[in-house]
Amino acid sequence: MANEEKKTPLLDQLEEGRWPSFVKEIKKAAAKNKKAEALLGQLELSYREKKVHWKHGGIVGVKGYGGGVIGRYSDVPEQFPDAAEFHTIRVNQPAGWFYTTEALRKLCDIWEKYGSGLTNFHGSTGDAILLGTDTDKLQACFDELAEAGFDLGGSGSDLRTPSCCVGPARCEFACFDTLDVCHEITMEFQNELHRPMWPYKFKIKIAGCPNDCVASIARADLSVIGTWRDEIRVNQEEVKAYAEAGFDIQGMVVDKCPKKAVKYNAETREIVIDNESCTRCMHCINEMPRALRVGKEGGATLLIGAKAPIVKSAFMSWVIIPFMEMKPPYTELKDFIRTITDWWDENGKTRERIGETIYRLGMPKFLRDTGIKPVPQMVTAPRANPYYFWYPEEVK
Amino acid sequence: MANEEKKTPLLDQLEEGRWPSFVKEIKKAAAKNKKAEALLGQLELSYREKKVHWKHGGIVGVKGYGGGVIGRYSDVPEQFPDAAEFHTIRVNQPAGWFYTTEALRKLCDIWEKYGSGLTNFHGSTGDAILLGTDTDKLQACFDELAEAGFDLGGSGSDLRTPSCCVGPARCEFACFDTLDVCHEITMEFQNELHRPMWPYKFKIKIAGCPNDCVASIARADLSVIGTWRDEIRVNQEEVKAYAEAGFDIQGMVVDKCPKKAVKYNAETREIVIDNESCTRCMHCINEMPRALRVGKEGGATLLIGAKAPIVKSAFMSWVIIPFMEMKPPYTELKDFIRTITDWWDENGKTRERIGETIYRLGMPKFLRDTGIKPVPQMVTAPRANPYYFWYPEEVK
Amino acid sequence: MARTDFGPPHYSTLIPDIIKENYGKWLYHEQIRPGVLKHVSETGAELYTVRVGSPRLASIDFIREICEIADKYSKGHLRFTSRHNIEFLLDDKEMVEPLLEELARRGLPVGGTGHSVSNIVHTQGWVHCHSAATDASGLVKSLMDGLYDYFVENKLPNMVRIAVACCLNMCGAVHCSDIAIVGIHRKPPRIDHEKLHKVCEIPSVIQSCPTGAIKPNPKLKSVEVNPDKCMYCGNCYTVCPAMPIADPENDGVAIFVGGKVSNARTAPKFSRLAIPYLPNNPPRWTETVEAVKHLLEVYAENALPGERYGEWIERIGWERFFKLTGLPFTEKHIDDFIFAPTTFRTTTQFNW
Amino acid sequence: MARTDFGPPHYSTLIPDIIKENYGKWLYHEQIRPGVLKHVSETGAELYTVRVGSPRLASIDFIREICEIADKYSKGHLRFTSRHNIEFLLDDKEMVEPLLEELARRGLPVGGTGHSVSNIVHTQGWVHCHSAATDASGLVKSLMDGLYDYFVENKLPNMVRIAVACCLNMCGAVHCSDIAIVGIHRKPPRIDHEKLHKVCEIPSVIQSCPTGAIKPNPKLKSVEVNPDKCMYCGNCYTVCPAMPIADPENDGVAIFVGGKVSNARTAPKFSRLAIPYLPNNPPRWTETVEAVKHLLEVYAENALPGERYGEWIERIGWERFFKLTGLPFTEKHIDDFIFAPTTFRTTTQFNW
Repeated sequence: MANEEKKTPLLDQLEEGRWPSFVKEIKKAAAKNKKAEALLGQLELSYREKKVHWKHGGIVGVKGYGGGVIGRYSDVPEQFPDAAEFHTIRVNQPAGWFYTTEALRKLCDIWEKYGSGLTNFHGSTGDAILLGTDTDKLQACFDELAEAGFDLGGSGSDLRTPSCCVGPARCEFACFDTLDVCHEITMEFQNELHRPMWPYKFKIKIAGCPNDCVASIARADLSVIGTWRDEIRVNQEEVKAYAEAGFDIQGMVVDKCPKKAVKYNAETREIVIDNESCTRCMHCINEMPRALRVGKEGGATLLIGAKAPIVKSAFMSWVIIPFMEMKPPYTELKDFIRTITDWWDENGKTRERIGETIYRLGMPKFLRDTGIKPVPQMVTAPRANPYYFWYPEEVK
Repeated sequence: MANEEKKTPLLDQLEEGRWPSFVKEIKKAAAKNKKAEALLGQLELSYREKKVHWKHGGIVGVKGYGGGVIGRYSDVPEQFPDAAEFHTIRVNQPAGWFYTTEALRKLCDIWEKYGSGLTNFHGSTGDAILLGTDTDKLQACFDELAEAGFDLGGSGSDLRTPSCCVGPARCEFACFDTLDVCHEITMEFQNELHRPMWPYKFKIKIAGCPNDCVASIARADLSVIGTWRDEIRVNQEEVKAYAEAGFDIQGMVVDKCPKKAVKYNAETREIVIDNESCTRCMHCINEMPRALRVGKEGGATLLIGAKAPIVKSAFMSWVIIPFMEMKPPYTELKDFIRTITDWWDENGKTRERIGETIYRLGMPKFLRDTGIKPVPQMVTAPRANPYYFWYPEEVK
Repeated sequence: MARTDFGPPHYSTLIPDIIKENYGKWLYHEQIRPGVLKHVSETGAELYTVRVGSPRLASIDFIREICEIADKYSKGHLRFTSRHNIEFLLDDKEMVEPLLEELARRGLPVGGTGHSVSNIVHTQGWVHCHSAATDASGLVKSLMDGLYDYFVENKLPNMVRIAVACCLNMCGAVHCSDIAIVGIHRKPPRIDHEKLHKVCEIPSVIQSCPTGAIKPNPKLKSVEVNPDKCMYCGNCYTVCPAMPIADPENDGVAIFVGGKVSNARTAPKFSRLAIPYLPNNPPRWTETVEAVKHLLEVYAENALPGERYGEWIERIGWERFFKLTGLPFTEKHIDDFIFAPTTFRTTTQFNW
Repeated sequence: MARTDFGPPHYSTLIPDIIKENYGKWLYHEQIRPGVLKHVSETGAELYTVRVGSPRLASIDFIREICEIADKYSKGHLRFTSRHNIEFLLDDKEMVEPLLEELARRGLPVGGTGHSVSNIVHTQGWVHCHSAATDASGLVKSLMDGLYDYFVENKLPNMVRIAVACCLNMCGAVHCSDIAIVGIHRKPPRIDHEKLHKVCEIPSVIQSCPTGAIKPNPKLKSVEVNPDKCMYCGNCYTVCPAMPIADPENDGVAIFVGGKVSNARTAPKFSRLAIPYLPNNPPRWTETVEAVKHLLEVYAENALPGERYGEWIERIGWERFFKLTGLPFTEKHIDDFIFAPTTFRTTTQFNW
């Protein structure tokens, strides 16, 4: 019977194929670890029954923190006692997800000692995820992580672990230092990150340019996206080189510019950009990175309010500050984060994301309360209805 | 004192200027008619006080009808006893607003006898409006109108008087006979037009082509807008004539085609239209009416649900039947009107336009209940949320 | 029993012969000069239309006057347009000039075709409506005096459709006009508690509020209005006369721009808020007339040939529209009603 | 007391020397071959990045294995991408080929750059979540096996970003992906009336419902779900374990298409419903894999070079998308939630 249980005919089929197999990974861990073995068995059960076998998380954690650990319990503990508790530890990743092998091996060693040996590199929010340990091992595990220099990330109704794109570390498009902003914000808001005290979660994602390689506009309550205030830099020699190499500048760049802001002179093989009409969409720069560069006067556009479809349907974040300089120590950004989260904390209902609170109470009220200046960049168009509010001091 | 009251220093200023003056009109009527004179006085009072002086309408009407007359009462009858009652009669206009002078003079003669002598040619919905009479004159006035061949239009929670553009009477763009459809629908639904019995008003507006010269898409619960299923007819000789006359075919037509469906060969001076990509927006036809004509296979797109901003904000009507043939006796259209108004009558709340009822209950339910086939033309994009309904017969 | 349900006169009894003969056979048309159209039929017939601006609020004397003209020049036939213009339909080219001269003599403006400002579609205002926040006829007369040249000439990038609604009920297609002027209130309704329970159904009153600002006041057998939620739409007044909202001190107009109903080139668009408030200033509404003239001038100066008002703004972006017009952008311009999030800018693409 | 609030390691201690030296100085980049990027600095330095697909759910053995590779080829440095790929960062061009050979030997796929399908972003599924309507890891593994060639080659008009969410909570940016696969329920939650009042707050449960389908059942000290209003989102289950919604017979996945997050060229877009339901068919989810392959193939065949999935659909129109893919368009595709009217086609412009 014990033998029977170990058989995983369904999962075994996922060892086949050319893509790296997570089943192989679970099996590698299972060979050395009873929790991983139990996970394998329970997952096979899920595959057989087409049904999840985890229960709601209970509250577990480490001393001094309210977040960072997700409690997870099997709903078939009698069948898989080693998976009865299977908590997740969220480890705050380094900005840009850069690691040395030394740092990674330290994490592995700790996890070998305290957990299932299974991980996610990384979770959706950005943390390194250590999957599967027991309540009584959490504190010791954290203590060793701390010793190795790794702190926990966020969970629950707190600031979720900020994350950022690769930025100036390896990208010529970076309009500011995303890694530094990400690290500095993370350090500044350690209390908010580790101790849930808000209406709901709050995500900050930092992208160096409008290509938004961290998908901040789709999922961050505060999206910080690089942009520039001056002009696209043009290297006409490189434009000529593209033309000589047979690249279709007219077809692939000029005709596709959404604002018709690029002109190409096929005779002189030169490009002229109407920077006043340009909306900095990156298209031409993406197509001709050797010839075109983002402006020198970099900074960020701040957008607010993204969330997944639950409950009122999905929002993308929208412009709230068209341009903010991103210079250390980022005081303006830090103050701004305090302003908006304070407002939300005061006005938000439980389990209401900041975007939903603003929707419920209205952008005009939000702007008035926070003192943020209304500008046309916040909207694609002004309201089409005449339902706006007049304050007592505005009427007789 | 009586002299004092007649003075209209504010309104007098509106006799000046080059545009025809409605104040002159009121004064012309006032010279012969006490009700018009009272109106002039009351309007001057409104101008002085910046305030309206009419009360909510009471229910007044003619025998056998529930609509067609709007009751109107002055809130200052002691000051203007002749305007104490100032009801409006809505006269159903002829399709396309065509008149003979004989017909118009008949209307004038009747109104001289029974009313203030003031009119609107026409009201927003389309009726000829006779402004200002007393309750006790309504029936006699209607009887004479009837004798002269003029029936009343709609008001209240009924079918409002249908109206249409000039159509084939004078427009080469007409894709079907708008006047005939308008007249036939008006005749078919006389009962619904004259006896309010629905949740709220219901407007039908009929336009012969997508230029929509009766603004049906902005305000009709049912918009009937001409379109065609085949190809735009091109007269290449006339294309050449435009070119020779110096018209910028490339700039004004080709470059502005929203679907890039027009190609122009500057050498042969010929136009080629990709009718599969064309969305029949009329732009090229509007620009070059001598060279391009709507297709031969005309009919109408039906759209549903437009309304003004009150209460849930404005809706424009949206596609519900991409194409319907418009051939007498218009049985399909009449049946369709019955189907949708029956559904609305059963499901709508008081003072809820059909578009609002559909919004509240959902297009999927509306389509399912009425048996109208869902097609992608109804939407600009499918839903972005996963909140759709499964019926018991669809699940296990 | 009187005859009922016999419907309007049949159009075929009212159209002129040239239209009867060429019904559905029109080939093309052209504008000969502003206000004069020529339609050519497959049969070779030519129809000349002369379009004339009307005050809409007309005495029977006026109607008889245009009948007189029609008898003289268009064989006793005429029609009205959906924008309340009068059209004389001539089958004889030679009659066009004499007609134009006669119209000029009588002070009737010819225009409203092509790239012009056509007649303003409007509601009843103080002349005949109970819920008006402003007058319509006086405002329109003042506007058309100010825009007269735009009516009789073609000096705009494209046609401009202007509409006036005297309150938020917005009878007519005001909300999809190039320029829409709307009467607005700015303070909550006053409640006549004595009268309310006698003349109004309390549940209907509560349900009439789009923002849920009205709640029952059982003690007074009446209702209360939450001033933090009321947006002054006046819908409650429409269902309940005991909640008057008209207010001479605070009522006025708002101006919306960029809407259209035509499907030509771009899809129909809603008009959007440009100016949240201008005072009611009868009889000439000087501020409103000046504002509309300014809005037209900036458009005329900046739009490309053929661009409708909203198409122009869409191309340049609202941020530049506010810059070019010099109008202040305020929190009131930002939607906070049901569909507000769909107007928020969920992209980094914008102009400085 | 343990040390707290010290934060993550500083990135400067983890980046390789070549990055330290050229931080913020990068001039341009190019793709040498799928999965291999070359970045050139103002200093003339050249950085070679080799991108490798990961199962994301990795054992520590796997992590140690990639550390071994990094020690050998990239001086003990590596990074992960936002789509869970591993990147080896080489300052020596000569090491690229040997690394690629070693990765091939170890069965690790190189790709995910340029006009490819990159790694699939996904959630925890049956491996570690309580509210999953489908598994994520198995679905992703099956998909990536099926789409392998699209990862290692550049044979699409543009990049294609695929995401999997195991329920409607949609952790991750699933709702703005070129292709989004979402686990869905199709029947209302079952209510454990015995347990409910012990483990759940009834007002929170009622408030959790986006469609107002839950009302109190005071008799049972519990709640009722109106099946005509319930859209099976499972939000109530998230706040109340006594309302399980998982259902092996009826759960499955839906496929949404055409979303993106990048601001490049067009604004970010939501993904929109293409296929309302495919059955949960572990371990290989054959129907889902085939459907996604089909969606990719139709796109590859019809889109213009450089067009993202949603840009292609926007150009041709959804009516043609459904024609080209052969997918049925049903009433389920038409929105009936809060912002539904903004998706209705308020124009006569469409294709047959």
